[in-house]
Amino acid sequence: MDIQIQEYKRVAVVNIVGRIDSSSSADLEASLQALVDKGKRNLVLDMSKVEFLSSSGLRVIVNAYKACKEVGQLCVAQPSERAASSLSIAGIDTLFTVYPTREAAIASF
Amino acid sequence: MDIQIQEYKRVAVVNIVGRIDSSSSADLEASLQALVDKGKRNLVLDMSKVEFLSSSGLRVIVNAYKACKEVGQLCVAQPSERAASSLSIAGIDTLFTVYPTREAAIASF
Amino acid sequence: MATRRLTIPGRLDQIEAACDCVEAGALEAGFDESTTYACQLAVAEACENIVKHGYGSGQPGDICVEVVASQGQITIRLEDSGPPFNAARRPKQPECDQNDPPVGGLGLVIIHRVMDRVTYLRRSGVNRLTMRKRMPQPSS
Amino acid sequence: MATRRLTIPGRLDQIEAACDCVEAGALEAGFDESTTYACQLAVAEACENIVKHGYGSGQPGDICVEVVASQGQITIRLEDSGPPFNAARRPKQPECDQNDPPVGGLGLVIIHRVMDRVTYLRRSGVNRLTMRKRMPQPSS
Ligand SMILES: Nc1ncnc2c1ncn2[C@@H]1O[C@H](COP(=O)(O)OP(=O)(O)O)[C@@H](O)[C@H]1O
Ligand SMILES: Nc1ncnc2c1ncn2[C@@H]1O[C@H](COP(=O)(O)OP(=O)(O)O)[C@@H](O)[C@H]1O
Repeated sequence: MDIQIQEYKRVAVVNIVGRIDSSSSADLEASLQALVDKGKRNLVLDMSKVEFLSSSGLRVIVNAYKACKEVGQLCVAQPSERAASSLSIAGIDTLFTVYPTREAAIASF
Repeated sequence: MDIQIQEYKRVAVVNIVGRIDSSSSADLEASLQALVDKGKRNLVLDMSKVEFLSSSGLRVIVNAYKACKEVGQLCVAQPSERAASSLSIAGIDTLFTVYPTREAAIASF
Repeated sequence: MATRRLTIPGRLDQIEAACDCVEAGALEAGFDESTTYACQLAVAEACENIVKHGYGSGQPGDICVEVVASQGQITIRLEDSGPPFNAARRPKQPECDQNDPPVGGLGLVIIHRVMDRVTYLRRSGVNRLTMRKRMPQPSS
Repeated sequence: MATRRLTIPGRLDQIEAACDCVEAGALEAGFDESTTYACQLAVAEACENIVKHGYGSGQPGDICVEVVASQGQITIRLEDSGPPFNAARRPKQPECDQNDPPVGGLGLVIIHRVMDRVTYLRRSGVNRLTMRKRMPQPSS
């Protein structure tokens, strides 16, 4: 898994590339926590390059969602079919606003 | 010239494809005016696909800039080399904030 | 009918190999991309639970993976030597409340959502979890 | 030394043809892409002025374009039969004030910024504007 972060004035975009599973979810957690700790609470997760997303990854994402939701929002941009599948199989797809492009996600804030 | 407009909550992105010259600038003017009339004053001009930009086009853009600047801003995203050349030869490149990507332009609002 | 067998050490970084084995079986069974992915996800969840909850606190051990594929169907069998745990018990789907969404307990939900039949057997200190998935085939 | 000649009706939608002619000449002169573009821009501005200000109110007419290219240099000559206008007079660059930026008067600025030498001659009811551009060539 590789994580690229682009920080803008009002929003940070986290591009996650590869597998988010039990052996990599801690890295994602650390990256998201660092943003939250810096006060970034408007987060876009670009999931277009996510190849695998297991419940460990979902847990990290849900936790970040909770950390953001009082003052901001965590949303999802252009999820890959597999990422979208995982969200829907786990029954948590209703939690996130999903945008078809990064741009639309960023412009929503 | 072809104009594609993407309207978001806080910003509208105008993607201009082709030649902006004396025979097409009126179309651009009409598109920008329509946005301004709707109250859109945060505009991003995506100039990545501009192939030619003459003073007629510059006049339209400067007029739109003026119409936006009291309550919003008109900025430029990823100008093609030719578009950037025209702005600089005409000596008005300092007027616009230029962003390297549409995304960065949108996130600036 | 083709059978694939694989034994992996009970470690998180080994689970991907179990996924690959299931992928090969699912493709052989003629599953589409989305069903194949769902099966990989289910086996990843089952293995993760074995590593974290089964072997987590005590003695580490292996996971034996067996994937049997025939046209339109795969059966995945996992064996581990952790403490007894019946993963075939269907969990209740946690409610997805916007204000308090579930942060755990999704692994068993995923397994049962994806698989058609999940059975559990404990014998001679071994947990055996059998998961079956059928996919309607296009009539040829 | 190659000469290209072209006569276009004095209409805005014809100007692109003049640009194409200049482009061919500039490429033949060995100009790089950016200098070539600048020359196309300059000729577009000059033609636009002829159409709008020269022919705009009165009798319509043609524009004769001649492009002479030699290694590292092009000369563009435009002839029109509009009222006398000396476009070789160097304009002053309008100040780019953020609060009141220039919305017109950029055409002549562009012509003079791009071209090295601009000369004007009025003879027998014809405006002749000659614009030259040299580009330093890589020594071979
Ligand atoms: N192989 C196992 N051995 C022991 N306990 C298990 C095993 N698998 C699951 N469990 C128990 O079932 C619970 C629910 O598992 P699961 O749905 O995967 O969610 P999570 O792992 O996020 O808690 C676990 O918290 C654990 O207590
Ligand atoms: N060919 C021409 N014939 C008559 N007047 C001209 C001609 N070219 C330019 N002008 C005059 O010079 C002015 C400045 O021209 P220019 O710098 O191209 O800006 P603009 O066309 O935007 O006014 C024009 O407004 C016009 O009054």
